[in-house]
Amino acid sequence: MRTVIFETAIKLLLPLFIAFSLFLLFRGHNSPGGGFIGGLLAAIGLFLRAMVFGTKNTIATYKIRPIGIIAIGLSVALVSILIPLFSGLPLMTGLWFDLTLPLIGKLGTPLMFDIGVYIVVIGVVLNITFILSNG
Amino acid sequence: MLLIILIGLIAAAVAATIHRIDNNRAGIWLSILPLGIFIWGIAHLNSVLLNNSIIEVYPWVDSICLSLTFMLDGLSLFFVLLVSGVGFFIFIYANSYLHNDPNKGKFLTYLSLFMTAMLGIVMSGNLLILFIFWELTSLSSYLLIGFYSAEEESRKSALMAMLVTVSGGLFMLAGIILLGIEAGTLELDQLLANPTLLLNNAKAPIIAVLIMIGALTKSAQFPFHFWLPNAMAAPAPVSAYLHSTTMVKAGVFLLARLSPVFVNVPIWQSVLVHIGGITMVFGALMALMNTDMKKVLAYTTISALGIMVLLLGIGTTISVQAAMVFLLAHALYKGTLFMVTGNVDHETGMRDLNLLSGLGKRMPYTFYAGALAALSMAGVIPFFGFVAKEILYGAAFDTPLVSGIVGVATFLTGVMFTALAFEFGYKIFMGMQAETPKHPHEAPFGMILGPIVLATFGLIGGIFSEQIAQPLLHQSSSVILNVDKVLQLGLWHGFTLIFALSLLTLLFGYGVFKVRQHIRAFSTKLSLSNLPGPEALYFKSIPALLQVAIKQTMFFQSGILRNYLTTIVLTLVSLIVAISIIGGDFSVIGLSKTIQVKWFEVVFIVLMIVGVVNTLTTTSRLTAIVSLGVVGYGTAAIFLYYGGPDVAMTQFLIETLTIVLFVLVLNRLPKFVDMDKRLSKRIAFPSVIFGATMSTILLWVLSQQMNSPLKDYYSQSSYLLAKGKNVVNVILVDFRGIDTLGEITVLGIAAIGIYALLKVKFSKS
Amino acid sequence: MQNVYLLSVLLIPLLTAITILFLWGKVVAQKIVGAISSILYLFAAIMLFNQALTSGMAIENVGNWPIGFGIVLVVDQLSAIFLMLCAILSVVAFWYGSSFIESKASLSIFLPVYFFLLFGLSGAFMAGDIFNLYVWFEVMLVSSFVLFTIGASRSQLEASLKYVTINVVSSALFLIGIGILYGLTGTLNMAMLGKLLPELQNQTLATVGASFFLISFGIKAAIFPLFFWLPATYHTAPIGFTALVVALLTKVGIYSLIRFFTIIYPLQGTPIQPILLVLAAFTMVVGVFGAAAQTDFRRILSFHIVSQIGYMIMGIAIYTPLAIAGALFFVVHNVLVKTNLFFIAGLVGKLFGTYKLKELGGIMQKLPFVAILFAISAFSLTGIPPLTGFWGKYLLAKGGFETGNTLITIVTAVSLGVSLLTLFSMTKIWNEAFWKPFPNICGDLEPSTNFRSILKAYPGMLVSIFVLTAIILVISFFPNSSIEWCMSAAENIINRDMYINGILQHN
Amino acid sequence: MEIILSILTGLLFAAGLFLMLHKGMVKLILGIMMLSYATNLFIFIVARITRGLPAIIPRNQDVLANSFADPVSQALILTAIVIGFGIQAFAIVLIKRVYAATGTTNMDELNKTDNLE
Repeated sequence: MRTVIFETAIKLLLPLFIAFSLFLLFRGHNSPGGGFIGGLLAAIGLFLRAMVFGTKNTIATYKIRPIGIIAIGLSVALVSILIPLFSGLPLMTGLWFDLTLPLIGKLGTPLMFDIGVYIVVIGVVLNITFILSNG
Repeated sequence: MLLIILIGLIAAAVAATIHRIDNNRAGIWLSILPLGIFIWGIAHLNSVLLNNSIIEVYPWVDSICLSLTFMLDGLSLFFVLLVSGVGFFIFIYANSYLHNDPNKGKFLTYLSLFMTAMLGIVMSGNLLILFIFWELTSLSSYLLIGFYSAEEESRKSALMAMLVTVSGGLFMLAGIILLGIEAGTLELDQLLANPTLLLNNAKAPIIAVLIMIGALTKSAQFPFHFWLPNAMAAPAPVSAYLHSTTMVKAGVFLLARLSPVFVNVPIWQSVLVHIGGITMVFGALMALMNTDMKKVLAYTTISALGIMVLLLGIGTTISVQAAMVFLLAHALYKGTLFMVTGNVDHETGMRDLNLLSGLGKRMPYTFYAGALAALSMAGVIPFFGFVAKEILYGAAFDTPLVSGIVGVATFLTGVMFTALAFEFGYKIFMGMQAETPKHPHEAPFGMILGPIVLATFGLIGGIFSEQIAQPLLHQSSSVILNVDKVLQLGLWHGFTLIFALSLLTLLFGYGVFKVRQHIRAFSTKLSLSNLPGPEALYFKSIPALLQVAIKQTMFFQSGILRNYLTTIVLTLVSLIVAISIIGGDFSVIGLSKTIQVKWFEVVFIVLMIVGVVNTLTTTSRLTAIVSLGVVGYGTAAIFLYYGGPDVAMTQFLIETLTIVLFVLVLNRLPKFVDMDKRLSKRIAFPSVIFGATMSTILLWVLSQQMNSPLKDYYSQSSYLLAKGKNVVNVILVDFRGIDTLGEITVLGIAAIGIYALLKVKFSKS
Repeated sequence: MQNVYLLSVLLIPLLTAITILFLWGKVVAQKIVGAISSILYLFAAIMLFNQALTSGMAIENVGNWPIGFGIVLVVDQLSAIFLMLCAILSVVAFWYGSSFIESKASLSIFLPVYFFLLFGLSGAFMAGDIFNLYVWFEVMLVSSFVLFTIGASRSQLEASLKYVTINVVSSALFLIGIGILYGLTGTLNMAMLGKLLPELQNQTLATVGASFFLISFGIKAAIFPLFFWLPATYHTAPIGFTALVVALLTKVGIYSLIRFFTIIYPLQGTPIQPILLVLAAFTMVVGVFGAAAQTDFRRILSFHIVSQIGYMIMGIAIYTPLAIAGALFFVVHNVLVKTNLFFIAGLVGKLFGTYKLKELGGIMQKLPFVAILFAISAFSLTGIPPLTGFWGKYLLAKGGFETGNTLITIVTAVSLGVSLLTLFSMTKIWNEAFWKPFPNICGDLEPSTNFRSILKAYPGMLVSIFVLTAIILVISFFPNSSIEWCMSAAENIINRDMYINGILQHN
Repeated sequence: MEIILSILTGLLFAAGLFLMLHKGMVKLILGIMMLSYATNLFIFIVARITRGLPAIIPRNQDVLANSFADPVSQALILTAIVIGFGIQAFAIVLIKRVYAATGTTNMDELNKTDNLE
């Protein structure tokens, strides 16, 4: 599998995968997409890279530790739902900044939550596929 | 009285420690407890004799209106003195009996626990409290019978006693609960003060029977008697204490206690008279057939308990009084005889009546006690046993019930008792000294103190019955009868018919003693003891029970997943069918706005069906997976087509990922397990039924009206309030975001689980 | 200000689990974090319990949406009792587990998953939304899958595969039930469902929907004839890993049944009521017979769980305040006692290396304190007064007899009879493992241990057994407040309007 | 169309159970997956389907006005799919381990833990 063509292709494709997955993540609030779908795509991209370069290499290159990624994702999601408590509002109340960024859209705690989902999904899928393909 | 119980429990708790500190005298230290209680009882004698019952109430479980009530009246005090008085000697006796046993501490713990529980029973002022102590006596009896736990016989007997008494206890509990519901109270003083509470109550007979079963099992009445002879596996002090003088009398106590409540329930009397009568005769006969001293005593105890039950059942003034008098007499001589037997067993290593003889010289004090007790048992003037027999005969021949039969039966029982008394008081001590496994010596002081005192008391109590025994026994029988009728005890009532009968009893008794070997031989020939009885039933029913249990478990717990899943599905389907039939409302409002079918949809669905069928029938694993993929993608397409792009995308991606996973795992697995045509046929049935049910329910629900307030609210506020236009996504991250938090947690855990399954090398523990 | 204690009970486990994940590989630090947060969790649960008792329901309206459109978390008295129980158990099971498990690899899996499990349990007991309950169920189940497979021995794997499959089916039925209810009423909120479902025109269809929940929760609770997964699974994994699962999994099923069949679909007078009564009787009988047939310490205990579940189901099905209070008290009693028995079994297994009664013996002579601890719990389980089991039995029996209904009376009578068989099988353990002399079958020497050496080797195990025994004894001799709480919770749950209006009129 | 879809759903349920009742472990997993399709379809259909628009508010509007698909059931299904994936993945790995430990993929041979001794 490990041929030059694949390696080059992946090197080019991976950023695209990640970019597209981010795009799906951010637009999810208004159009089909969202953290879960985005996360899956990003993970598939990284998985493809791992198939070509080997999992060990991929882990080393990106300093990925899947369980760590899961923990990070969960904590992002957790923090996002805790934020409103500091304003005396119930858990998970959506709080929004009053500005809209291009491509990303409005910033707010639900978005942050979705980012948490995105990260967890990446972690989970990588964890499973890395372990399985490693034997 | 609460204090007594608490001290008793503390004593039980520290008994082992005392034994560790002073293992030679632990029992003597602990005997202070019953002695103290006895003195306490004597101190209250006067006020109780003046018909003042003492009641103590402590709040306990207010939420179910249960308070810790204690009551001390004539009946209670009689039993308190009995339990503590005999208990005092038992503790001293046990101290010597288990002289070098390392488990003596444990034994004393159990014994203290038992004594406390027994005192609790007799002092309870509330039936539920009584029940609590009641069960505790069963429990401590279990521990005591199984004291020699290394021997299988002990363990078996302990279990038997426990099962019989506890099952009786369960009936009793049901009875008590029903009584509480019907009478509105379980406080004894209220129950006893209103004897008309259960008058004309339709449930009264049921309650009476339930409570009687509890009492009769405890008091080893036929047909529940068989546990008692087996309980003789316990050490001698236990037999002397629990299984003759106190615990087995708890049933008699309860019957006496509740007599005023049930006296108007007709079934009460007739059951007690019949069961008591049968037990009386049967027990005495069985005693005559046996030669193991402990067994013989056990059967005579059963018989004696039968007499008491019978007397309570007759329910006349004199019979109730007789019951109390006989109870005391029996406790005195039977406790002594058990201890005497213990001494003989302890010193000679055997206890067969046929073989033992001539021990009198070697064991003079034991002989003295045994002879005295036997004389009381035989009912010889001027022993207390004689007093008891007089009043017993008086009651038996005075009964209007089944006139004659009761009297004759009682007389016969008296004759057999006398015959056995000769065995215990005369035969084993006189004549040639027999060969025994151990060389007999007199037992140590601790082991002769109790028998001598109790036996002597049987003599003094007879001579001075009017002064010593009469006041308290009078008071206790008055409590039972709820009337104050004079009880007159005494040795001499003139040359009456009863006196003649007493003399005849002695005469016939001696005759039976002389021909006892012939009677035994005759019964062996008839193999009377091998007749099927309740004991055989017990021994048959336990393996039968186990057989049923094993069969049932193998049936339900087959280990085959298929059976489990089929059970689940069939349960569901039959539940639904049953419910639909019971409910009976099959109303259908009609599918509103049905969607017209288009041709390409049909093609599409046919494609999916082909995928399904292919998955089911293919023998190639890869084909199966690909076909399943077709179905999965088809589902995604349906989602997409009917307005669910997010679901469709997710389904699509997940499908792909799952197939990848599958392929990664599959190449390491062997080929498909072969298709089995017969199996397929068998499993087709539940599958089809399941599918059909689900389709029907789906259509049924669709036929109803639905309006979803959620849908409306979300469509209105998704953008305006939650700043998102993709409503599904807004629901996922905002409206119902907690679901999503749970969802990603599940993913995380699954990932850790997979990691654990494949990566972690566990050391074999 | 939001309800701090409610949120703490929900989020402390999640926070702990995440922290432990970050500390991956550093077992000592993980243990310390776990120990501290389990104590905090207990504290929060006690405060929450107190709050629910004194000042009514605690409600957290997650997302601040109008009721019914978001998800509410509700802690009423019923939830509070279960949460409290869960908190007590979580502390002792944590001590026990972290002392029981000696392998570092196992611990590093056990610790995070343990707190994820706790997260799921907390959520399940406070869910006010039927789909949300499903999600918490799944969190709990996946955690239990992992805990059951740690160590990956043959029997564990074998049992887990069946366990997973049956739970997948159960979850599917749960989902379908949710679908049906949503399709009929258009809502998922429990209070709203409780309001709308009895008003539905076609009650038969509502009952059909309810039957899916009966089966799904029934599988979780292990009622007849859906119990088989339990005796097949519980004895396979080392007790240190699965104590919390074993203690609480079936009770979540019971909790859900109570919640569903009071608030959402009131059982009284429906065709499901007699069915449930009959199932309860069968559950008791079949379970106890199963126990009688077994010859393995843990298997006997497992089958007993099934039998005891029958009592709880009976209480629910009788559907009077007293009977439901009895069922609740029975849950409390059973969780404490059964867990303690499993703990003791685990200790015995650890010391003797076997759970087979044939190969055990002489514990009474060798380790009398273990015998005493076992006896207290065992006799409590069989309902010997005045231990906890007796109070539960008494409340249930009284509740049953009070109704005067023939079927209920029969089932109640069966329940009393079953306790005799329970006694029979507990004495089997007692006779074989404790009284009988050590058998010396394979020439094994009897392990030479005493109190001190055990305390040194497994302090956490011993302490947790002692603590549980102490709690059992306290409840046994001072049952008043516990019974009062159960009664109050039962009254509240039967008067469904209190719950429904309390939530619908929140804010 | 609802009728056809309902029958299809029933068929998927039947097929799922049929696969799970088989001996093979792989079939068991396939059955689990089939069962989850069936369940998801069930929820999707039971919430009433429309041949209409997805529940996405058009660019220039603030609310959804026309007939649109029920977003609630979709959100539920999405959650269920993801959870189902987690469990399926675990189950797939589990059969791999079970095979490694027992040497069989025949479910009927896995009855040791239930049997009486």
